[in-house]
Order: sequence, then C-alpha cells, then structure tokens
Amino acid sequence: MTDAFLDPLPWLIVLPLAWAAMAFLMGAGRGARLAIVALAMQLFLALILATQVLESGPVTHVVGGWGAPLGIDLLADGLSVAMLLLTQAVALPLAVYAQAYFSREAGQFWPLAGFLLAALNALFLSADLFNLYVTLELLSLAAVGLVALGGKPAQVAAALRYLLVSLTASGAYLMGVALIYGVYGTVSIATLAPLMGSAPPMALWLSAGLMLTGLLAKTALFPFHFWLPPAHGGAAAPVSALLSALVVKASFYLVLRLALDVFPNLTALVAPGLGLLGAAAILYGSWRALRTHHIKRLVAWSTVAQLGYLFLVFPLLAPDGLALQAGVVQAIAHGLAKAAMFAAVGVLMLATGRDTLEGLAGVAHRVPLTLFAFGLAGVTLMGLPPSAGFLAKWLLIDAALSHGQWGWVAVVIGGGLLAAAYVFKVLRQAFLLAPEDSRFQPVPRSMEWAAFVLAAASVVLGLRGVELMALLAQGAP
Amino acid sequence: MTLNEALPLAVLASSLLPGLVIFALPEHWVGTRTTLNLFGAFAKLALVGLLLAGVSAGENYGFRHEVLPGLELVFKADALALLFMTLSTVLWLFTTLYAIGYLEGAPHRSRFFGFFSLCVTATMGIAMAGNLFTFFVFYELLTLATFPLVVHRGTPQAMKGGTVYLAYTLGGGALLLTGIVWLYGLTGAADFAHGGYLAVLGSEKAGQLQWVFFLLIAGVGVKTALVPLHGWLPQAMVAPAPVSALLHAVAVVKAGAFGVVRIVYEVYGVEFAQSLDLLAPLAVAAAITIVWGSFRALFQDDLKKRLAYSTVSQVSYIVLGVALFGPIGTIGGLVHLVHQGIMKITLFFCAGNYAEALGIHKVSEINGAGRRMPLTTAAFTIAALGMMGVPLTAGAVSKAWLMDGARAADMGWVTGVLWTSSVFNAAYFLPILWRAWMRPAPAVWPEEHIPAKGRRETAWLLLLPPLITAAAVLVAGVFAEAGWSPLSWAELIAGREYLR
Amino acid sequence: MTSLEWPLAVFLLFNLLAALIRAARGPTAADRMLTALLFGTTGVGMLLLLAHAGNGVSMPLVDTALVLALLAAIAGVAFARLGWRKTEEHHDDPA
Amino acid sequence: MKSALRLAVVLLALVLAGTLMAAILELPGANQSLPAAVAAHMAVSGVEHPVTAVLLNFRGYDTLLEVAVLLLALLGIGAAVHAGSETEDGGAEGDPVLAALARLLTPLLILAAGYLLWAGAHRPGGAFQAAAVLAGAAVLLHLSGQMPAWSSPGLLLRLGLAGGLLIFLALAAGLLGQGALLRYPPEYAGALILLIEASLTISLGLILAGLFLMLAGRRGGA
Amino acid sequence: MTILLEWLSAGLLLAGAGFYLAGTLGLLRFPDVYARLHALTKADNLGLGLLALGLALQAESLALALKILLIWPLVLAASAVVSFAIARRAHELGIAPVGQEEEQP
Amino acid sequence: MNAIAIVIRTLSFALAWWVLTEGRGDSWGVGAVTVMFALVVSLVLSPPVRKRISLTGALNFAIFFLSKSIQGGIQVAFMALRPRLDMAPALLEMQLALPPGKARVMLIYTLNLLPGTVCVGIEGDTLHLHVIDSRMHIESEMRMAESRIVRMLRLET
Amino acid sequence: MTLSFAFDLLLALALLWSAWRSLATPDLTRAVVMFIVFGLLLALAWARLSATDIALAEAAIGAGLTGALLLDALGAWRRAAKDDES
Repeated sequence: MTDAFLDPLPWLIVLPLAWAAMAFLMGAGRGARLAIVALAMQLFLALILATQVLESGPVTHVVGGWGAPLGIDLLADGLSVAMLLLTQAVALPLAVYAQAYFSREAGQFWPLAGFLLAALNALFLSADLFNLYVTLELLSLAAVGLVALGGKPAQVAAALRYLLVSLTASGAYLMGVALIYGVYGTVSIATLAPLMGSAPPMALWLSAGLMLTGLLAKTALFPFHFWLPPAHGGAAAPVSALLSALVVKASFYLVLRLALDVFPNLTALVAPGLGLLGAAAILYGSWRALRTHHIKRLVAWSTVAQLGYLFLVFPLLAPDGLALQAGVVQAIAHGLAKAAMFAAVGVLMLATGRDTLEGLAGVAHRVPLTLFAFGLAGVTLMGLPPSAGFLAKWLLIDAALSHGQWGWVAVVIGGGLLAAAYVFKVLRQAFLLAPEDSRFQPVPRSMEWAAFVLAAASVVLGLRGVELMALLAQGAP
Repeated sequence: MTLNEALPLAVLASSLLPGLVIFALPEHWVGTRTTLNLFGAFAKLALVGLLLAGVSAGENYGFRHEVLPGLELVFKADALALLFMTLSTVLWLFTTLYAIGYLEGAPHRSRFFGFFSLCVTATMGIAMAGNLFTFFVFYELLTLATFPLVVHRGTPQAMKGGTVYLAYTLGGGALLLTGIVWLYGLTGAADFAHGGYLAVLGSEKAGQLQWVFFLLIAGVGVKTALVPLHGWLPQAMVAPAPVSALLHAVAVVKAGAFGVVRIVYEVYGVEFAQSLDLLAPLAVAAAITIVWGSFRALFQDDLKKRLAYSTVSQVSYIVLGVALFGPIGTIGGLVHLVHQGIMKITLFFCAGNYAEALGIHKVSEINGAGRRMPLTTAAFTIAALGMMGVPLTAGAVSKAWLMDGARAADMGWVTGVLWTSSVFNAAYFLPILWRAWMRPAPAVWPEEHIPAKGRRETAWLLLLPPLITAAAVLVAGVFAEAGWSPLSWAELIAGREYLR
Repeated sequence: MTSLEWPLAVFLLFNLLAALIRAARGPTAADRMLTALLFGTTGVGMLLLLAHAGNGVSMPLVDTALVLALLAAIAGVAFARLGWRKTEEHHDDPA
Repeated sequence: MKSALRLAVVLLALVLAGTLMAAILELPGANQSLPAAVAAHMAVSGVEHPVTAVLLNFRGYDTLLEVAVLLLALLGIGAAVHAGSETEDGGAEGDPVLAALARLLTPLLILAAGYLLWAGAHRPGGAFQAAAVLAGAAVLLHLSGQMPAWSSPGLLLRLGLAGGLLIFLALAAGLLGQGALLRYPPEYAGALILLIEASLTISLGLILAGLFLMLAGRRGGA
Repeated sequence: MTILLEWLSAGLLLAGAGFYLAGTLGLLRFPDVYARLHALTKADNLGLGLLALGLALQAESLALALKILLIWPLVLAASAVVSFAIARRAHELGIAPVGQEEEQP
Repeated sequence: MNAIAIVIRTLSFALAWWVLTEGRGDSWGVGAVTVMFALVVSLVLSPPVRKRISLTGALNFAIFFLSKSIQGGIQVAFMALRPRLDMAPALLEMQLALPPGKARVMLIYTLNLLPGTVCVGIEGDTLHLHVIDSRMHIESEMRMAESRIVRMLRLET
Repeated sequence: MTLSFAFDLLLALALLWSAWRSLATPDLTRAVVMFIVFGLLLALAWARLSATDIALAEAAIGAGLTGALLLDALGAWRRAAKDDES
C-alpha cells in the first residue's frame, strides 16, 4: 500500500501545487529557495518516471481509486514524460535565473510560477478531457498573472488581451468536451478511443472543430498569434521564458493528443490546413522578427515562427510516426532554446539598460557567456547541427521526403534560413564596438550561467536523440 | 572504447577543449592562453602523427555514435582524411604562432582564439567525417565558428562582409542538407566508401541522383567558391590576416574542396559519376571558375582582394582534378589541396606582414617593400612563383599532374584552361614582385609601425611562419618524388580509389 | 392550487421584460440600475414560485431565493457608492 | 470597417449557434452510463447528494485544481494591482444606515453559509455557494465602511486564503497511503469531505471577497 | 380549512402579482428617479411579501414556511437601504426632482 | 447584562438555523459551530449595549411598520395603475427630533418604507425628504414614526 | 403549448437579448445593468434546468460579487476618464 507514496507520478502534481501555495503563504517576493529545491526534486521525480516508462511502458495512476469513466485517470506515456522532462528541465535553471533577476521585486512570481508548473505537469499527465480543461484553465490564469506581474500599463493590457483570448479559447474547448460527453457519455480518453466510429455524428465534427480552434488560439498559431508578441515581449524575462518555452507547448501537446487518441479519423482532413497555417506562421513570424528593433519582441516573434514548425507535423503524421517524433523534438528543442534565449535577452537588457537592438553594441565584450548562450540557442532555432533543433528538422524533412511532399521541405529549409537571418541580426549587432558613452551594469553570474545551461542543453540533446526516440515510442499509437 | 576509437576523438578534443577554456579566460591572461594554444596545436600534431603512422601501417581508426535511430555520427581517419588533417594541423600551428604575434595587444583575444580553435576542430571533423551527415554537422559548425572571426574587427565593413559570408554559406548549407536528406531517403544510412555506395542504385534513379549531385555540389561549392557562388570570398577579406590565411588555405575553401572529393569519390564513386554524366559539367564549372577568378584578380589593387580572387581560381584546380576521370588527374587535384594550402598561406602571412609593419594594403603601395622587408618579400616571391607554376615549386607539380590527367582523360581543352590561368597568374603576380623588388621605396610608408632601426624587419612571430611555409613550397616541389611528400600520399589515395 | 404558479411565473417574466424599457431609456444611470433592482426582487418571487411549482423536488430553490434576498442590497449599494459618478448621460459613451 | 467586423462576428456567432443547435438535436442521447455509475457508487461516496459526490469524491481532483484556479485569479489581480497601487486606508467612509444593514445581515449570511455547507452533503449547496455568500458579507461590510480594502494581505489572511488548498492537498497526498490520490476510505469519506468543504468555504470565501477587496485597494490611486 | 387556505393563498398570490405589475408600471411611468424609487421600494416589496405569504401558507412544514417568510423582511431592509443610498446619491449629484428645481450643490 | 444579550442572540441565531435547515436534527453539529461563529461576528460588529429594547414598544412598532408598509405599497400601486398620473412630488426639509445614532437609522428605514417618502440625505439635524405627494400629511406620519421608535428604544425625549 | 414551455421560451429569449445588449451597447452603464440582469435570468434558467447547485452559485456570485465588481470598475473608469479630461 505504501508504495503509492513512492510513486513519482502523483508527486509531480502535488509538489508544485504545494510549493506554490507555500510560496504564497510566505508572502510577496519570497519562496525562491523553496522553489529551487522543490524543482530539483521534481526533475528527479520526472527522471524516475521516465526510467519507469522506458523500462516497463506507460504508467497510470487511478485518482480516488474509482477508475476511468467515473473517476479520473492519470497517464504517463512516452509523449507525456518527454514533455514532463522538458518542463522540469526548463523550470529549474529558470528558477535559479529568476532568483537573481527578481532580487528586489518578485511580487507574486513564485506562487504564480508554481501553479503554472503544477498546471503543466497535471496537463501532461491527464487522460481525461474535462480534467484537461481544468488544467488548461489553471495554466492560462497562471500565465496571465505572470504576464501582468510588473503591473505596468502595457503589461496589464497585454495580460488582459491574453486573458480574453485564453478564456474564449477555453470556452470553445469546453463546449467541445460537452458535446463529446453528450454523444458518448464519457470524457475519459481511454474510454472514448474505442467508441470513435468511422462515421462520426455531426456533433463530433463540431466538437473537434471547437476544441481545435480553442487550442490553436492558445498555441498562438498564425493567425491566432496576435496576442503573443505583446504578452511574451512585454513580460519579465523569466516569465517570457516560461511562457514561450512551455505554456504554448502545452496546448500544442493537447492538439497532438487529441489528434492521435481522440479524433484520429478527423485529423487527416484538417491536417493540410494546419500545415499551411504552420508554414504561414513560419514565414510571417520570421518576417516580423526581422523587422522589429525591440530585442525582446524579436524573440517573441521568433516564437510565433517556431510554433509553425510544430504544425507541419500534422500533414506528415501518418503512417510512420516520424513526423510525430519530429514535432516533439522540435517542441523540446524550441523549449530549451527559447528559454535560454529569453533568459539571455533578459541579461542583455539588464546589462545595457536598453531594449533595442541598437543598444546591444559591445555586449560581446561585456557578457560574452550570455551572448554565447544566445548564439547556441540561435543554433537550435536555425536548426543547425548538432542541436536538437537540427534533429527535429532532419526528421521533418525526412518525413516530408518519404511522403513525397516537397513543399514542406522548402518551408523547413527556408524557415531555417530566416531564423538565421534574425538571429544573426542580433549577433552582429552585439559584435559591434560599443559607443563611447555606453554604460554597462554588472549582471549576476547565476543568470548568465542559467541561460548558458539551457542553451547548452538544447544543443547537447541533439547528440542524444536515440534515448528520446525510445522514450517517445512508449505508448505511441 | 578502444584506442582506435579514442584517437579520432582525441584529435577533435585537442583543439575543442583548449578552445572552450580559452573562451572563459580573462583577456589579460596572455601567458596561459598562449600556452593552451600551443599545447593544443602540438598535441594535435602529435596525434595526427600517430594516426599517420598507423594508417600507413594499415590500421583503421574510427568512432561511431548514434544520434537518432539510423542516423550516426561517424568518424574515420583514413588516408584521404589524413591528407587534409596533416595539412590543417601543420598550418594551424603556424597560423596560431602568427596570430599570437599579429594580435599582440589587440582586444577580444580570448574570443578570437576560442573561435579559432573551434574552427580547426570543425575542419578536423570535416576531414574525419565518415558519412554525409557527419560531414554536414561539421560543415555547418565551421560556418558558425568562422563568422565571429570574419567580423572580429567589429567595423561596419566587417559586418557587411560577415553578413555576405553568412548569407552564402548558410544558403549553401541548406542546399547541402536537402541533398543529404534526399540521399538518405534513397539509400538509408550509409558511410563513405571507396568507390562510392550509390552504384547499387543503378541507372533507374539517375534523374534523382543527378539532382542530388547538383544540390550537394552547389552546397559545398559555396565554400569552394565555385563561380557564381564565390561572391563571399573577396568580401570576407575584411578579416584579420591570420583569419584570411586560415580561410583560404586550411579551413573554409578547403573544406568545400574536400567535400567535393568525398562526394565524387566516396558517395557517387568516380565511375558511377562518370556514367551519370556528372563529371564533365563539374569540370566545366571548375574551368570557368579558374579562368574567371584569375581574370578578376588582374584588376584588384587591394592586395588581399587580389589574393582572394587568386584563391577562387586556385581552389578550383582541386575540383578540376577531381572531375578529370582517371587517376592522374585525381592525384593532381589531391596534391593541389596541400600545395595550394601552403602557397596561399604564405602569401597571406606576407600580406599581413606588409600591412602590420608598413601599412601597405594595396599593390600600388608596395613599391620598394623588398628592400625594407627582404625576408617577407622573399617568402612572398617563392609562393607567388609557385602559384604561377614555375618549376621546382609545389605549384609546378600540381599543374603538371593536372595537365597529364587532362590528356589522359581526353579532355584536351583543360590544358588550355590551365595555360590561360597560368598566364593570368603571372600577369597579376609579377607586377607585384617587380614593384616590391625593383621600384624605389617611397619616402614615407603609409603607416609604419615597426621602426626601421631594429635588426629584424618585423616581429619574429610574424616572420617565422611565412619563411617556413615558403620553404615548404620549395621542398614539396623539389622532393616531390620522396616517399613522405604530399604527392606520394596523393598517389596512395588515388591508388585506393581506382585500383580497388 | 398548483395551477396558479405557472401563469404567475409567466406573468412576472413579462413584467420583467417590460421593465427593460426603462433600462433602455434611462435617462440617468440610476434609472437603468432600478431595472436591475427590480429584477432582483422579482427574481426572488419567481424563484419561490418555481420552487413551489417543482412540488418539493426543487425546494432547494427556496435556498436560492433566500441567498438572492440576502445579497440583494449589494448591487444597489455598490452602484450608489462606487458606480455612479456623473449625471450627464451623453458623456457616458466611452467613444 | 468596424461595422463589417462586427457583422462578421455576428454571422460567425449565428453559424456557430445554428450548428450547435443542430448538433445537439442530433445527439444520440442514449449513452448515459455515467449517471448510473454515479448512482451505483453513492453508497460509498460518503455523501448523499450526487453533485457533491462527483465534485469532492469521484472527481475531487478536478475540484482540487479548481481551488488553485480561484486562488490564481486572486494572485493575478494581485500581480496586476501590485505595482501601480497607492494603498488607501479603508474603502468607503462610514454610513450608519448602511452599516446597520451590514451588521444585521452579516451574521445571517454566516448562518446561511453554514447552512449551505451543511446542505451540500445531501442537497444542492456546498462549499462554493457557501463561500460566495460569505464573500457577499465581506463586500457588504466593505461597502459600509466596516472592512478595509486589501492592499497586501497579512500572514493570517494569506493563511486563510491558502489554507483550504493546503488542507485539501495535504489530504489528497496523505490518502496516497490508501493507494491513490484522494482515495477516501469509505467509512471516513463523509467526515473528510466535510472537513475539506469547511476549510474550502473559508478559503474560497476569502478569495472571492479578495477579488473585490484587492481591486478596491487600488481605488484610491486610480 | 385546507380549501379556505388554498383560496386565501391563491388570493395572496394574485394580489402579489398585481403589486408587481404596479411596481413595473410605476417604474415605467413615473417621471423621475425619486418617484421611481417609490414605486420600486414600496409596490414590489409588498408584492413579494404577499407572494411569500401565499406560498408559505402552502408549505409542508412550519420551518419551511418560516424560511419563506424570512425572505420578506430581508428584502425590505435591503430595499430601504438601497433606496436611501440611491436617493442620497442622486441628491448629491444635483438631480432635481420633477416639480421642484434644485440648485446645483 | 451582556450575558442576556448573548443568550438572546444565541437563541435567535439557533432559531434561524432551525428555520434554515427546516428542522433537521442531524444538522446541529455544523449548526453549533456556525451559530457560534455568527455570534462572535455579531458581537464584534455590534457590541451589546446596556439599554434593552422595549418588547411592547417593538411589537407596537412592528405593527405600525407593517400596516404602513402595506399602505405605502397600495398607495404607490394605485398611483401607478391610475390612467392619469396624479402626483405632486416635492423635496421637503424636516427637523429631526431623534438623537443621532441607531434611532435615526431606524427612522430612515421606516420612512423609506412608509407611504410616499424617501430620504435623500441628512445634514446636521435636518432631514431631506422626497415625497411623492406633497398634499399628504407627511409631517404627522413622520412624528408618529419617531414617537414609536422612541418608545421601542426607550429613549428619553 | 404549456405555460412552462412558454416560460422557458421567454426566458431563453430574454437571456439572449440581455446577453446581446450587454455586449453590444456602447454605454457602459447600460452594459453593466444588462449584465446584472443577465445574471439573474441565468440563475432562473439554471433553476429551470434543475441544476439547482449552479443556480445557487449563480445567484450568490451574480448578486453578491459580479455586480459589485463591475460597478466598482465602472466608477473607477469614470473617475479616470474625468481625470483625463481635466
């Protein structure tokens, strides 16, 4: 009986909830150390869970002991564990980063971040459509709160816009869930899967459409991207990092989940459309990133572009699963790299006291480690070897070629070049000589190292794709 | 991990690790940095020596690491790899020495030497790559590692050059990647193999394979500076002299040329390539590049730009040699890989010395430099004569073999191309020599840094490397038939390619 | 007597909808607010009627009515104390 | 332009509404196994009201997360208000007429909240409704000048706000000893649910009140 | 007895509805805020009271009847306070009642 | 004295609980806690005072209040239902006889429910009153209410 | 058509109408009022759908909290607008 206490799965949800609430209890600005210790434990738990899944297949946890249709089941398969690992791996360095970043004014950052992470873990582990809705809500509210954190009018405005989009999207998703419940009388994915016939009733179509639309809006896929740049570009650096690296991935994960496990028949029909939107996102996002002079906006627009890659997966999904792996690897690579990039940008802005590209002149000399981190993260975003981003790109091109769909190859390659264009736009600015009158603030070393660790992870992961693939194969359809 | 697996990794590590440490070093730790640099260079030299001995004795050195299921990083140190590795290692040592002297007191040296080491690591990786994927990984790494070197000075002009460089090389990388993935789709994972591995596909896929060939060659052709993909090379001249030396003699253009060798010989196989009618167009492209590069060089007043166009022309000798069907041409191309390296590095060292000591940047400013800097000018002269193909120099050896190869392959027009190029070579090098030795020196040099009173014409760290490499040009030409010469090594490789 | 609840409920609903005219006309903010207050008291009555119409099953609706009655004052007071700032209605338009 | 956009939105809404209606009318509707399952397990749920059984037992995990959602809503407001606020002492000034009403109603509201909490075990009601009533009392007290707005909650208040979640969470984790999160032993289910609901009533009441009182805390600065 | 109760109850319900109608009409017809407040606080409350009384008569238990009846005083108190608050605010804002011009405060 | 107030309040809260739960006996576990809680809050909000309310006065007031309230409702209803509006609204000023505090609050509550009057404000001892029909005997009504409040609260005038 | 059905139909229409008005009206006061009205109608609707739990919650939240919040916000907005003018 007591070995349930040793099961890492429930603790991955309980622990972040607990430290979030404790951080709230400790008061504004407190809780950094608690969070770091707890996150280290979470990373450890996620690793244990990963080994369990790798060795003996998907793990379930029956909450309340009731079992699927009546109660809620938690499920950890390869896909969810990969996302869980990403979450903890991104969160821990960012926590170290944030501790230094918020040396004075953390406000409610720690509880909000704790709830955000709890929501992510719960989302990745849930196998119940309604419970997923609850986790989405938790996630959105935490994210909105984080965006508003500084309390500046622009931040609050961006947060409100994000909130509206998020609530509408959640509403659409919920409507979809309600319809599914109306048709099949259950919201458990495992129970639903065998019920899905080949001739779905209209309600199911509508349901799939509503859920998909809601999730796309949350993922900020073009043309739903409009809320993202102000929200991610205006928030505090650790917040932007968390949001870009993890939060938008959560809804993508959900789209993937639904496509694979709930609506396999309907997905094929919308897949080309999703791919086209993804391609548009890549082009438009990159173009906007190239045009902006605001360094953080640039990174935010880059997120819009990079999210596009994730949706190229759908037209290539069947039948070999190569593209699925590409999508997950891209999500992970981008997660690590974008967290690193936002963290690095935070350091750069702190060091120069400016937020424009022009202000960057000379940083190559002052904060070389950070710039190096930015460059490494850039390598991943461009999809250059040996990074994880390259693996994703390789898998995508491979899948596209094996389907004979040449167009996507062009998009992937072109997107990589565009990414190179905006990444080097920053780098070359950093290599310029600093003007005489520029002044640099000293930056805590822990921030520089956190950014570097994340960036390095995104590159090193590119050398360890085999393990990741083995993990993803667990429980894959 | 056996020793034979560890050695290739050790070769990589001998420049990678010092490079990473150097990044972290504070700017003023000159001594530590120099020690690390030299330690890495000598360690690599020793390791490569070990490999050379081993390969001559028939050992196989290799290491594999699976990145994705069916996608492996493969390193192997075979004879061809070692040809390139030896060249790079030796020249790296000299370039490092030169750079230490050249950059004395300059800012951002930790960054410079860090990327410098990364750059050589990438070159080693390219040399040892055992399949196209591995080749691509290091090919892109090379792009990334050289960019900061090109823009090192941080001036707007440097930025412009760097941007152009990136645009070309990343674009080339994209083409290369497409070709590689396409090929993987056709064959699955496959290692480089003597005689190629595509022949089994037969002629059914000929159309696809021709497209792939085009993509691959275009991809590596950017770094090789094949016309019309050469536009970045003259722009990249804004880099400091050691970087230019590295780019032109060891790293970037050579990586491209080396890629062409691997693709033609060990992916397609020269016979299969011939059967797909791929070699003749390649030869034509190389010929055009040779003539066009030489022609453009005639009109450059900027010394480094003239040398740059010279490189455009000379590197395609290698490609031309590869495109000539038959062992003799192959030997000519391969040996030129080495010969062009030592000649061109000498020229750039000297150009750097002129600029550093006297502020001479242009051909028109070089009047009388021979009397002011006799040793430098002597080295320059030897290398220039080599480029022209004057007998007893390394250049003469390559040209001779190439011409023989062309005749053997029934491509007589190639001889014409080579002669034309040689005439152009003479036309753009001889005026420089004449000006340097014969014309009187001006009253004031453009920007004199080294006072004339001293015994040496410039710092010994700047002087020694060009003298040694110039000597090597002569040695490689005079002792071409010796067993340890580059020519013999090239013959060994060509023998393995054609006489399987 | 159960027959009386539904006619009355429908009647009260009509009554409410008629009151919406006042909400539309104004002229002051308070006039509009009065409609909301009217909805409050009438809502309590309707909930009681519905509770009775449900014949014991929906007796919890009495609780609902009670809660509504307990909290009825809040909206009106909040309006008077916090929400009513200006008299000129034509300035209300945010555009 | 703006009116065209509005027209588009209206059309979209109409299309959605129409499709929804059609889809709902088309629903098979037969597949209602879940209510039966709930009914079958009522005896071991610890309560008599199916809604409460679902909310706190069968799908108690959802509720646990929802409590966090509510706390987050408050945190979000706190985050937005935090920087720009010039805190004000105590809301509206005293008003004897209103104060009298608040004094009269507050105990009654507390009684009603307690009643709803108790009622939740076997009929509609429960922690959330009770909490809403409590929050109403707090708003009334604030409006009548008898409760200050919250600029930054003190430790005791924070304990009250987070207490419900913490107790719920501690119980959920503690019940891992039974083999799973929130796996109540049937004989204690009723008591444990009451404990959770009671703590939730207080915490949620404070949270809901906080939504108003935190924003009111900024009013002085606006 | 029960018949009588039922008739009484019905009468109360109908009367209550009548007052509701009056309240609404007052709200619509009366000329200014103050007058409309009269309509709302007096007529509607009475309507509710009668309605509650009528329903309470039919309640199954004494406690339930009391519960229903409890609602009325609560609403009365609330109305009294709300109408005072609104009227005072209207007065503060300088809204003159019909029939008496008031100077701006 | 305070003890009596506490007992009275406890009893009335308990009665309210009994009404709310419709007399269910099993509710008293929660009920006891709730009643205690309500009692504490009520004691904090309105501490008991020495003076106690006169029971007869209160009853008297209640009857007065109820009848007047009904009368008020009927009056407004007739006014609203009559085909032609017949009203003479006015703003009156009255001098208050009652002392400030509870008594005045009671008066305002009453006046707001009495026929034809709504309070619009107090300035010092002056009460501003809106009347819907100035032809009525507002003053005497108000004095009646005042006197009943005085009796209920046992005030000395 | 039974009266209960008529009631439901009327209620549904009223819900839609109030929701639409609270969204579409440019006058904020009117929108807030319509929203409060909408809340009350919604409570009635839940009651009619036998979802008494939700009716209870809606009544409590709608009457006790949402109205107060919106009116507070309205006042704050008006005051801010006035500050901008002056």
